[in-house]
Amino acid sequence: MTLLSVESIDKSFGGVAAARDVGFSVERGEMVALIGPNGAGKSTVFNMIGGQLKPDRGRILLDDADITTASPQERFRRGVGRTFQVAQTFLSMSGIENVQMALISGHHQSRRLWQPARTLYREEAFALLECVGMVEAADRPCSTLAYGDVKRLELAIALAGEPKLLLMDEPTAGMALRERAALMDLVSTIAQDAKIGVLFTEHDMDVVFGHADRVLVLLRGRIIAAGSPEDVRNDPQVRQAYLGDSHALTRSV
Amino acid sequence: MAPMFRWLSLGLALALGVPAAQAQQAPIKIGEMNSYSKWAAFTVPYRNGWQLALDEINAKGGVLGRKLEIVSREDGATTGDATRVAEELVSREGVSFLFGSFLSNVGVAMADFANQKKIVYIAAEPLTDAITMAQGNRYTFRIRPNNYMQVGMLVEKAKASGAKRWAIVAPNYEYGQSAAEVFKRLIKERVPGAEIVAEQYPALGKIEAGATVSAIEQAKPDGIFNVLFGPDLTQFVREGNTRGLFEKKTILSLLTGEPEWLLPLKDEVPEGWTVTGYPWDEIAEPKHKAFVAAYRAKYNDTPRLGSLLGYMVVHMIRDTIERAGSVDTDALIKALENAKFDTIVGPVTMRGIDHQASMGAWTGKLVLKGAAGGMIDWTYNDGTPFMPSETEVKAVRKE
Amino acid sequence: MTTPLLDVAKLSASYGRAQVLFDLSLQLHKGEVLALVGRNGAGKTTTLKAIMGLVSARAERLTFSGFSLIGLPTYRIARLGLGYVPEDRRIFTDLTIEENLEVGRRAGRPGRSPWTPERLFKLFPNLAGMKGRRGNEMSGGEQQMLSIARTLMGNPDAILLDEPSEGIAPVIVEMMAEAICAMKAEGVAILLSEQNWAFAAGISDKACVIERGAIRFQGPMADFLANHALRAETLGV
Amino acid sequence: MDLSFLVIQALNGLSSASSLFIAACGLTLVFGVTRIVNFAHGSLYMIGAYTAATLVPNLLEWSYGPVPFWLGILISALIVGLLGVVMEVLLLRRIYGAPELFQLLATFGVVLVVQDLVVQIFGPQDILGPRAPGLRAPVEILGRRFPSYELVLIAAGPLVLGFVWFILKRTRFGVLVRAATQDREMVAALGVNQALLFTGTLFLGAFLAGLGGALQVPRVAANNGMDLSIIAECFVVTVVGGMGSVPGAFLAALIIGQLQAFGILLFPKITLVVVFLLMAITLAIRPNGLFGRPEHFSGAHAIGIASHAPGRFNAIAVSALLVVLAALPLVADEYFLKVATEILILALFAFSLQLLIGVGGLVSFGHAAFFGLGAYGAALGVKWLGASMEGALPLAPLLAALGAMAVGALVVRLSGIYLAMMTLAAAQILYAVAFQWVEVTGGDNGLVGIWPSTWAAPRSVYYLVTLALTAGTMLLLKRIIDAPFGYALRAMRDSQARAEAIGLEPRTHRWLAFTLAGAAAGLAGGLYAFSRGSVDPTLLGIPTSVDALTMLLLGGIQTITGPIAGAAVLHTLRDQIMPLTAFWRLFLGLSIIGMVLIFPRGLIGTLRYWRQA
Repeated sequence: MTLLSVESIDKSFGGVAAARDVGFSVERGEMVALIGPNGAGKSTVFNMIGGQLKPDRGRILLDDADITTASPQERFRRGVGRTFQVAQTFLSMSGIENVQMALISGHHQSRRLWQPARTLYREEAFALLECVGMVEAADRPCSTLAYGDVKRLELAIALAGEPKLLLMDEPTAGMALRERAALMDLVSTIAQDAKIGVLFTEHDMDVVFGHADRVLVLLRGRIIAAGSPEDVRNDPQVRQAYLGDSHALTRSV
Repeated sequence: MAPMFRWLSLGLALALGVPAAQAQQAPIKIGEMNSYSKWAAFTVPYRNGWQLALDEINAKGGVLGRKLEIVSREDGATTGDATRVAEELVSREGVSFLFGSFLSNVGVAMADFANQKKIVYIAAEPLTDAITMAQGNRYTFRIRPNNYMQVGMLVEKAKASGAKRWAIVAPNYEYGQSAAEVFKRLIKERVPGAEIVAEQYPALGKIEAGATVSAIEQAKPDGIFNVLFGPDLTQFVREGNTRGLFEKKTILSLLTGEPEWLLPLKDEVPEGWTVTGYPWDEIAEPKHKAFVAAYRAKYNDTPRLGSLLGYMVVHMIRDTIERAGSVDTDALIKALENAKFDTIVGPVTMRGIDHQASMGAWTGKLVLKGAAGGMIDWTYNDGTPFMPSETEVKAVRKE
Repeated sequence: MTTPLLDVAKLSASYGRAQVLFDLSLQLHKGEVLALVGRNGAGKTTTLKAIMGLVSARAERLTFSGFSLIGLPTYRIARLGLGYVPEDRRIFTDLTIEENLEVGRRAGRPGRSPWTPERLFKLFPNLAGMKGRRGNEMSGGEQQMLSIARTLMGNPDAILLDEPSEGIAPVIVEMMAEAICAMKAEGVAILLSEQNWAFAAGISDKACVIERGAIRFQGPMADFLANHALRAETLGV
Repeated sequence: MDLSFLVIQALNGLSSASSLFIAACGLTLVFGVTRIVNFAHGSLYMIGAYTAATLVPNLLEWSYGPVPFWLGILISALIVGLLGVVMEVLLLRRIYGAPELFQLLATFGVVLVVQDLVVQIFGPQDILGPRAPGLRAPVEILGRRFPSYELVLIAAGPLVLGFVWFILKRTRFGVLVRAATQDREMVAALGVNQALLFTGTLFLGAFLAGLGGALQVPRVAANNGMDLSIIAECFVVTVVGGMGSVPGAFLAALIIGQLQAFGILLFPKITLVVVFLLMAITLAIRPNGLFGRPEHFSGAHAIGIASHAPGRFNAIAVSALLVVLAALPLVADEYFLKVATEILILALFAFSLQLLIGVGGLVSFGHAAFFGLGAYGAALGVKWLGASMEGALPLAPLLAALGAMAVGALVVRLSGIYLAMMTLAAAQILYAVAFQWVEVTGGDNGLVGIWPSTWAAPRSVYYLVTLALTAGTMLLLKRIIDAPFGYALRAMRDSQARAEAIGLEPRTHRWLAFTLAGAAAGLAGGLYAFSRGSVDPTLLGIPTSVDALTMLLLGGIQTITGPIAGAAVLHTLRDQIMPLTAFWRLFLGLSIIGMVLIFPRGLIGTLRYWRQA
């Protein structure tokens, strides 16, 4: 059974088509990269899958269940986790409280009025932090964490909902080279172990070609190429529209 | 923190000239409170009035051989602040009784406070009928003729005018609404065939004067009963004059003849309106003339109605204490109920059944005198015949 | 050695109680491109902001064209001829491209041909076709170009350029490299903070390696390129 | 109803609309650029009217004619513009970095100061200004007389709109102002002196306020109630139009003008409430006003309550404080206890607002609604159900909670300043109901005789009852803040996107937060009613909401104990200053301004900051 299946979705804003007849699928344990120039519609497609936008046409299926019009909350309950381009965490809480909050919500406990929150699901949260290598930051205020750590914390938060599908919008944006590789390695391992399908957008071609099982190239709202990293890298249309000719500039010194 | 602020504010108060306690033997302390900050145009002349009376009385040796001392406070113009300040006057300053207030709702709350604390309260300025009617109680007394009495006096004038189609314009709050209600009731009772053809209730201080004037004009009334005052009235008068609303109509207007309201109108005073008011410059009684002279000498200003009330209240208080022989609450009440006072406007009786004084009001027509308005053809109407009937009082007072 | 255009000595800065920069020193000379490289969180952006007066900082010496920048408000620093292009571009999205350029307009030094919208549209041809468009209708790459163009409108002697290649398509990155070379040819000095190591190496004269808020190396780019051990240790490349 | 009447009434509406727009457009302009909700805008308007009413007659005495008249109007507006500059340089400039709410509080301090200063400078009596020379006579329109000055006003609105549009769109200043609206720091980095820009904007905003006031002089007597009566309507205009949108403000003013002109024909008492009904309906349909865009209270999340390690001494300190407070009747006199009772009540009132603002990031300008509903709940219980205090007091939180559920349902889909304004509208509508439903609520005289049962009547007993109920409720609220529910509120405040992505439902949580905060505020209101024996509509009014906000901000919104300290300080101040001097508003205003400048994080927040630094 296909994990995520996007069936020819369209979206336009005031007459301008941001996504046209976009269709693809993501399998369990698979890492799929969605790339394309700025303004190609990556965020639009991403937000339609995340539930922040509703497609004008087409369907989105998760495990064969139609989630086209489901709210972000409903998607979360069905197993969609996500990270944001600019990491979104709860700055007024400590690292572990961020994860606890996600666990509290996942267990439908967020309306409890008496039990102190800091005592709930602390062990589970700790285990998740351990998984992303953030144990030492557990009790530090989130606002004092380095950006790379915030990104990893965000991953832990997303994993707290035990997602089947993980959406990552530019997961390595703003991170240093070595951190990028480490984070994506971590994501790969988790995806493999937990059979989570990962869909991510990325501008760093090293990350894309180094970690994606499959690559989708979006241009002006349409998918112009899809396939293995190698195929996509050599696709002349992609080279012309996105990668550029002197590709040497991108980091292969 | 508190001592510092107390010190600071005390220092300021002294610097600003709040009357300091005179060093003398055990004066009789009376608590007084009013909205001196927010309603300064009305309350400051009133304070001048009572201060003048106080000085006169103390110059003559006070009462019962003791000086009178008035402990005056700002009441913040809200009921919450007023009752708290009252509590401070009673429990910390140890005043024997209270008088003051300007706003009707503060007056009503103070009346209730007096009832709860079993301490005499004399409302000087508030007009609402409630203070002596529905919310009246054993401890509360009022000097000024209330809404019902003043509207009654104007309705007498309406009778004479022959106008039948009446429009009402009143500010949308208790004073305006109740004046309008009383007018509606009395005009139908006392003028056969009278009808109300239009009613406008602009929010207090926010009149849409043009729209209001047009709306009244559209109803083609031959008489208008006005309860507007202050900035609303100015705006209404200007729009009405420009648009010719008042031409060939009988206009009755509550309070407009009082100097407080007349002075700001300057030369735009709507001539010919029939009003209740206070023609202070034309009253010939020697005692009143003496009051005006003393007031002008002391403050270099002309008296307002508030000045007269403040002056009268303190003199009546003096008489009351003298008759009671003490400041014991029960004795004071006994000395006030059905007591006759000889005042500068003539004899006034404090009716026992509702604690409303029979002080009257002047009615007359507005006229322009030089650069300001005044009253002509005025008469002083004693309040007695206009007071609510005893059966009416008994029906609403919960005693 | 000539006096540097921008001279930073022992610059320290902190956010709240967390110190980010520690006695950092660097020099930028007239007409050169200096790459400030280092890992994320090493303090590159903070260095630029501290020079611009956007975060409070202390320094033994912080001069531009001989004027001390310490304690000056940001706008005074900019008026001395120091331009700043922030990492997140910060285009005025409600304003058209022309209006964005207008905000940056400032008379330059006499004797130099000033930047005009026309010249900038030649440098960034993508922008030329959409003068009346609002900032919020532009792609990230176009915004990046506009952000640089807007700063050039102030006719600066030097520009602090923060991560110009971040988050934009590889084709646009190539155009950006060309534009930077063109600016350099005009005599504008550039302090470039960059993660994209290859991009930085390709266009910079000098490198300045920053690590945990302190300068680890400053010297010609060629020296740094040759020093494999240092590169591997500080950048992992 | 004939045509000529409809035309005249429409013209009446247009002239009010023009006046309202000129008064309000400076407010929306200043908000657009500086993000400051300038409460003192109405004060500037009032100063404009007073200045013109005093200045113009002098000019006319010197030479009677239209030129001196209009010159006088212009000079008055310029003077007010300069006052705006003074306000910017001396006060606002120092607090641009402070949270938005502090700026609001500071401008409220200015309102208080101006109220007293105006009386001192211009005297307490209303000042009737002159009519415009050459425009005294009416013109005849369809057989009806219409004041010619009103026609001038009708034209003035579009003129001002065009003038502002020109400045914003066609001048460099305008481009810079619009850029600064979006990103002040970036504008500075491009070499623009943003301080000067803001000063210029404040000048323009104040100038327009002053112009609005001065233009009213031929219609209205300058009076000291003008500030508050115009500011509420200005808020409505800017919110309905969309904050920061000048054309939006124009359209909103047009709608309001016509609504009032024709509304009074059908509902003569409608003016009290019509503008707030319009605002509520507009925001229900368009959450960002007619032409507004989503408003981000930038950085608002950063200033709320954050996690702290549980202190070891907190429990001991709280117990010790409670013991001290409980022992107070042994040493304090009646009056002291009355003040202490009120402080406890106000502390609970402010604390309940903390749940919304400090925890949930939901800035409510209408918290008085729930305090007042509570007070009325208790009072109506006593008056109409004949209940004793024991029976009536539970009705206070109950009625308030019901009201909060209704209000909450309306506001949870809004955010930022619009949410604040919707709560304000709700409170004003309730105020109007309490004001006008005389048969039930007693109108503006209110209801009296709401005294405690005999056993609780002694001040000391009532004080202890209040202490038990307020302290208990505050501890309960503290518990809720630390519970998953409080954390969820904070999560949604910190990052709505993240909160939704982990399955939290902001609307239901916020709705519940409103209900809880409303119930707590209602209990405070009920206790207050019994403490002073009466209720009246002012309990639901804007000043009461501002009080709660002031106490909260003075104490500090980052801290749990802030609102309690704020209530104690503010109420003590008022209690100490007010009875002694007619200048209490001046001193209170200066105190508030001083505290905002000295303690930009609130009293407790600043103390904590100093301790940590």
